[in-house]
Amino acid sequence: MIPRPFEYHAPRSLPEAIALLSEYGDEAKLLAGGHSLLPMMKLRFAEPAHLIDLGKLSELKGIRESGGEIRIGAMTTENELIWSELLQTKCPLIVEGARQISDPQVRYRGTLGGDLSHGDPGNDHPALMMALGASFVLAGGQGERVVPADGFFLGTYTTQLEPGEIMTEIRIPTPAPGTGYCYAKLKRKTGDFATAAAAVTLRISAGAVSDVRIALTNVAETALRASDAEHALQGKPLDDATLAEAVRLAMAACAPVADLRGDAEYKTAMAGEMTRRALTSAYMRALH
Amino acid sequence: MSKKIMVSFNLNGKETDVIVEPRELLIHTLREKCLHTGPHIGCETSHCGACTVDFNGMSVKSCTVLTVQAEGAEVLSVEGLAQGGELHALQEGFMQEHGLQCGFCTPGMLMRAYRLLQENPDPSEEEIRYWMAGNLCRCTGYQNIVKAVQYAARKLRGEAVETSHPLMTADTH
Amino acid sequence: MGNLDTNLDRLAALEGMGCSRKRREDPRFIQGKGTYVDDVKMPGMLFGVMVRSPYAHARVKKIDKSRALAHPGVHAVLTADDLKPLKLHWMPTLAGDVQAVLADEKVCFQNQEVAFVVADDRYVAADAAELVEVEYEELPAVVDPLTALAADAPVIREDIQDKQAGAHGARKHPNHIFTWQVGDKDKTDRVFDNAEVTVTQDMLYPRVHPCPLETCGCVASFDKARGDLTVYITSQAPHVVRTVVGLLSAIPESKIRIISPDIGGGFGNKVGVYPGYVTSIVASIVLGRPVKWIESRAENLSSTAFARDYHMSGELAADRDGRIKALRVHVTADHGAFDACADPTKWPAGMFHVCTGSYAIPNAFVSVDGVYTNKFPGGVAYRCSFRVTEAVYLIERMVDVLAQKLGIDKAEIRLRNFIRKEQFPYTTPLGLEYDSGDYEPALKKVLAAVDYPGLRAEQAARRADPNAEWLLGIGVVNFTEIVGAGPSKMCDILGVGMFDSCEIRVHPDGSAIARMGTITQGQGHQTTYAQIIASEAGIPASVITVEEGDTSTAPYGLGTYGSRSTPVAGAAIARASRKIREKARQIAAHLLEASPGDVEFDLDRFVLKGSPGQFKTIKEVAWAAYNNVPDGLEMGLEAVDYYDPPNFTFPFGAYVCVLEVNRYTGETRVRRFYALDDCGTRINPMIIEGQIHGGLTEGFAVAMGQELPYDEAGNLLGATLMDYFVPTSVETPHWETDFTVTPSPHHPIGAKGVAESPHVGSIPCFTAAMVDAFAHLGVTHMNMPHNAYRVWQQCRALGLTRQ
Amino acid sequence: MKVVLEKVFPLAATADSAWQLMQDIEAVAGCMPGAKITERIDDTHYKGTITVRLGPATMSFKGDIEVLDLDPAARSLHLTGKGADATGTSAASMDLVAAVQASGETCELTGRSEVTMSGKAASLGGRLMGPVSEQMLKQFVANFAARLPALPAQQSASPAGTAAANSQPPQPSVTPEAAAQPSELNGLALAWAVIREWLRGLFSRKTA
Repeated sequence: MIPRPFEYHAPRSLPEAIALLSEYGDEAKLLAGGHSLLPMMKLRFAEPAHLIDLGKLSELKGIRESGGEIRIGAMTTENELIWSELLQTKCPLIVEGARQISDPQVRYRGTLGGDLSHGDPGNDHPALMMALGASFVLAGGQGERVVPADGFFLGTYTTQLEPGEIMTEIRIPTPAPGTGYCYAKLKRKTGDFATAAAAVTLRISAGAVSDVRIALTNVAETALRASDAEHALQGKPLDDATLAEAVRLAMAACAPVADLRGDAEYKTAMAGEMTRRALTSAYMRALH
Repeated sequence: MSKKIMVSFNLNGKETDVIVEPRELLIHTLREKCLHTGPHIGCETSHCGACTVDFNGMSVKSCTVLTVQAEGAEVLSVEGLAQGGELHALQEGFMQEHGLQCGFCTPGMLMRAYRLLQENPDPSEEEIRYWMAGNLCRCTGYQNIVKAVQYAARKLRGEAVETSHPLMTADTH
Repeated sequence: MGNLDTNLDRLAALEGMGCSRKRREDPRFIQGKGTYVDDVKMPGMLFGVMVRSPYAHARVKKIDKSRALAHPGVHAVLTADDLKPLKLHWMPTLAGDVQAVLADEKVCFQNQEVAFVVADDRYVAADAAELVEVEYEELPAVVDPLTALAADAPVIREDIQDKQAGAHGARKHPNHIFTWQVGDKDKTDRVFDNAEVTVTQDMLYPRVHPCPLETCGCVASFDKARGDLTVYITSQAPHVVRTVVGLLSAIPESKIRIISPDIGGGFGNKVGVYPGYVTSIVASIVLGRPVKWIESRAENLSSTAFARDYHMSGELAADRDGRIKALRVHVTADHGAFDACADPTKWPAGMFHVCTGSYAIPNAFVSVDGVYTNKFPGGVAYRCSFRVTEAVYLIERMVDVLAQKLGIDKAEIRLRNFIRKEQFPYTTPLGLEYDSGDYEPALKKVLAAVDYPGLRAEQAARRADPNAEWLLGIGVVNFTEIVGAGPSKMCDILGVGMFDSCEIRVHPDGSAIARMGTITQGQGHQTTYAQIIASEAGIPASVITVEEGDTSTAPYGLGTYGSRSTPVAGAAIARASRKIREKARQIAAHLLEASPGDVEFDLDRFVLKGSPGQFKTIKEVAWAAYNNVPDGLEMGLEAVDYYDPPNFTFPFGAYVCVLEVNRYTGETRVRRFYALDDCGTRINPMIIEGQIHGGLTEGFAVAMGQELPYDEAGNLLGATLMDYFVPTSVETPHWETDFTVTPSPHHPIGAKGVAESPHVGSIPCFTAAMVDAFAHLGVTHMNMPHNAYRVWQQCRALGLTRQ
Repeated sequence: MKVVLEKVFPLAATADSAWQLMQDIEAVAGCMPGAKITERIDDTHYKGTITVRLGPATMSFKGDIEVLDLDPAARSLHLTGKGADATGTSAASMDLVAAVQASGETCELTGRSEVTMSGKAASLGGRLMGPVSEQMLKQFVANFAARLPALPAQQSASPAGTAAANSQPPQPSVTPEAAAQPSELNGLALAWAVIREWLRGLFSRKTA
């Protein structure tokens, strides 16, 4: 459990970090919270020659609202998300999701940007961000670009991040008042990845579901948008029949990998159960 | 071997300089260079929390922090918990409520609870269980650890507590 | 003799048996000043790491250590070839087998020790371990013990392939270790042939690991000038380690000092002697420098001492009223690649024959077959006495199966079969003599406490509701433990009888030091042992120092496991204290100018009969012991006692678990767990309750999540704390505890031992509650672990999930 | 951890040209995803490596390849590869039987692979061996097909397209050296799956 030797770099500014990243290219890895990369290095599955620590980049921290958008610095930690009054009042889904991530010590270190950039389908923020219609700011040598969460995740550990790019900010359209939300996660114990989880946002207009978004965690190569299920719900009241149909369609989108948490059948079924829970409680929350 | 780096941080109120390889883990620096063996190594994969120390106002698992990341940091370990010969209320609480048995997880538990009580001076049992879930204990079943934290919370809030342990001062053995 | 108040004050001042004395261990631990093995740092100390096999079964064709040796900071790379000249490449196990210290020509389990790299520090050692190049030729692996004895099964242990008999009798196959049988087979078979009712049930007690928070390790230091070997080691039995090291190294035990410092939990994991200890000692002797070895968590979970792995098949014969007439059991025991089971020499399945439980079963027969597989060795008592958890699990499950078949309530059928109070001492058909018990009041107390009838009514209503998402299960268990190994006529380890010891010295000022052959790993011996002495010898616990774990100062003892500290060492302490008291009586009489018969002991003093005002305190007597003793009496005030118990002790308990199970996800929540324990005389209620909380929590972990699954090639899956279930404060239920007191008639203070009962009793109780949730649908048993995935599969098989 | 797979793939080439290529062991070995021949000991024994990179993780196996049988009559090839990773903590082996059968103009390639993993790799990533070896076989065929002189006016029917998401259809080539490049890319694609599982199994922690 001892990492191989490497060179350590602690840039003081974003441009400096980007410069280092382009200088060392393939040989370099970014260090944010470190709770995925360092264990990997300790087991010697990962051996970067250069480690670029983003820990000193205060410009990548903070949560604010401007122009109908909530903007979160990529290096904002899970506990900072949980304790943010802005999020508690205007975007409680993130708080509910972050509270179910890992354990308290890890939440002091783990960052939103790190969770998203890692591209692990077991991570919780990708589905949360899809359900919130978020977009990500990616900065590189050529400047900045903004990409939507939906489509950002290409495969396990692959995202639209280009070599030399750093995720700097997460932008979330402030959910309209009365938006129902829920993150339902099934896990074996504290600190475990989801066996399956579902993130839902929806609104109710004239007794019918509108603006519904459903995203699933850890039941495919990447976090998954259950679009068919969304369409099936759009404009309908959430009765047993529509709920059952939405759950069926969400399950149809799953392609999980078997592991000690369960086989594909179980994980698919659990994705269905979590979707059912998330939709039901999001609906109740939207009603009140 | 990559070149060594000098790292300066404050450990339990004392300015500390160490020279380390970039890959050296904080837990090893604390235990082997600073000779603070209170923080323990239980899993090395950041699951057990026995290596927990207070780091710039956060509870962190020092097996998953590089010493070079501690440059300029304020680090508090269990050795720094008692102040001026006075045990911290948590240390009293763990003794009073039988919150430890083999003692291996205890330093991590204490340091995690220390930060928890800074953030929430009056936690419910449910809150304590939730916010202490990054620390594993194989002996106690946690029930008395919860009581110990509640004891400390009461005492830190200035409420009356029963202290019947005769050895409630630091350094007594 | 004085007024009541002052007597009470004197009693309180003693802090003797029965009071919840606060722990004397705590001050160092809560200040980070404990000393665990990895905290030991010696001048010039080197660090060793193991190179391990990726294969479960393979020939080692070639080991090239040149690149590792060339690495800066590396001092040595040991392989079997280096150990051969010293005859240390194999070592004896506690079970009469041998185990490879470093792989000798072949490896028999994944992560088996192949080479030992010694370097300046753990960083260099880790780098160098990768440079040791080992060439393997893979062999087919045996993972399933039920196929290990097949005619065409690969031979795992070629080193003993041709041995017709092992330490426990004849072997019928190269992968067969022993067959152990207890009871009257013919008589039992006859009862089954003529029984009104019989039930049978197969069950697997999965392979699990004790997983103490501190892994195993040692620091070995050989002083070439003095020829002394000192080893700091994570051991629950330091004296036994000294004897083993003496046997292996040919160094006299007088030159070997084994020190168990503070131990970060043991739970059975730290009873054995592991290759890392041996290689560290050899490296230290060869290099003349201290060598530290500390295993990683993954190494701990994959190479040092598993528990259980019993494939059990039980049968009960009974009448229609549910009165049990006979028990028949067969077990296939998976011992892994080397038989390193921690059991008394004579009993290769430990005390499994306590499997008739709390019930008056007239006939029983047990047969156990031990087999080799390509898995890591062990078979230790994970927070229980040798194989008792398996035995209790079997009988408690079987009684439920019978109850379901006959439609008798699960509490009622137990009441009908209990051994009655007046039947004690009770000799079971398998030859054990239970010392004392009073089962019925215990169970009735628990049933009343949880409103058992009310729970059953709620369950009936829940079962009647087709839309109920959460099923309700109620587990009832009434276990009998067997601890305190043990009478040396029955129990020995490597030929050493399983007695234990105590040595007490009272100093002139009336304070005292006491040393024992046991070693605490969190049980609080420093606190509780002093309480026994206080009550028995009248010396305040506060001035008694308790020391354990250093073989150069402590008297020889067999160590702490199988809840033997209180039943065995505790008795030695009481008896040594009484020896002190009797000598003190003579000195007191001398000081009072009376005959010893005319003074009586009262708490902390000797009083002249009939004249309460005339007395000498123990403190005064202690001083006199060093300057004014009666003629013919030795000076000083010391006593030693080696206690060989006449019998085991048999703690018992009654538990109820109320569990809710989600039919759609397999999630479970423990709504209530009520545990009543009877451990005989209670020395320190606070510590007893703490021990019970811990045992229940470990039982919860085993029942609900712990397993060490293997794939067909012998790869161990999930040996990290990510997958291996150690519950956090969030998952762990809230425990309710209760007690009755039925002292042991043969124990000097009537104490029985407690720490393991809650583990032994709670595991079948969780399974019972889980099965009970599905009992109305015909389910009689579900194998552990009861994790959500497995429970969901049961729900799906029953059509309870959403279709 | 053993996974056995048997599959039949149509090839857009004649049986003879396919068999021609199959007898070029180095070329065939080069078709193994991510594999590369580093040394030729004799006609039937070779040394090779497979290197896998994924995000932060890297793993490199080196080992031996042996041709057990080359049967002109049945147009079939039987080879095995065995290797250990650089740290000695994991090992992998593959047993491959490939045969060509004519079917009209073109031919079919029958592949049977048996993949075994041991050590850390299997303990922590073994559950993915099924999909992985499926990928391996498919990509072996894809690479193989790509090396064949394609029939005019007809695109290869080989399942290259079905290879892992980010893999590029390998370019036809005659020399193993040149072919090593695309085949390694494919190797990355599939080895992904395994390593992903190590990471997931091992590192509970989200947030890099």
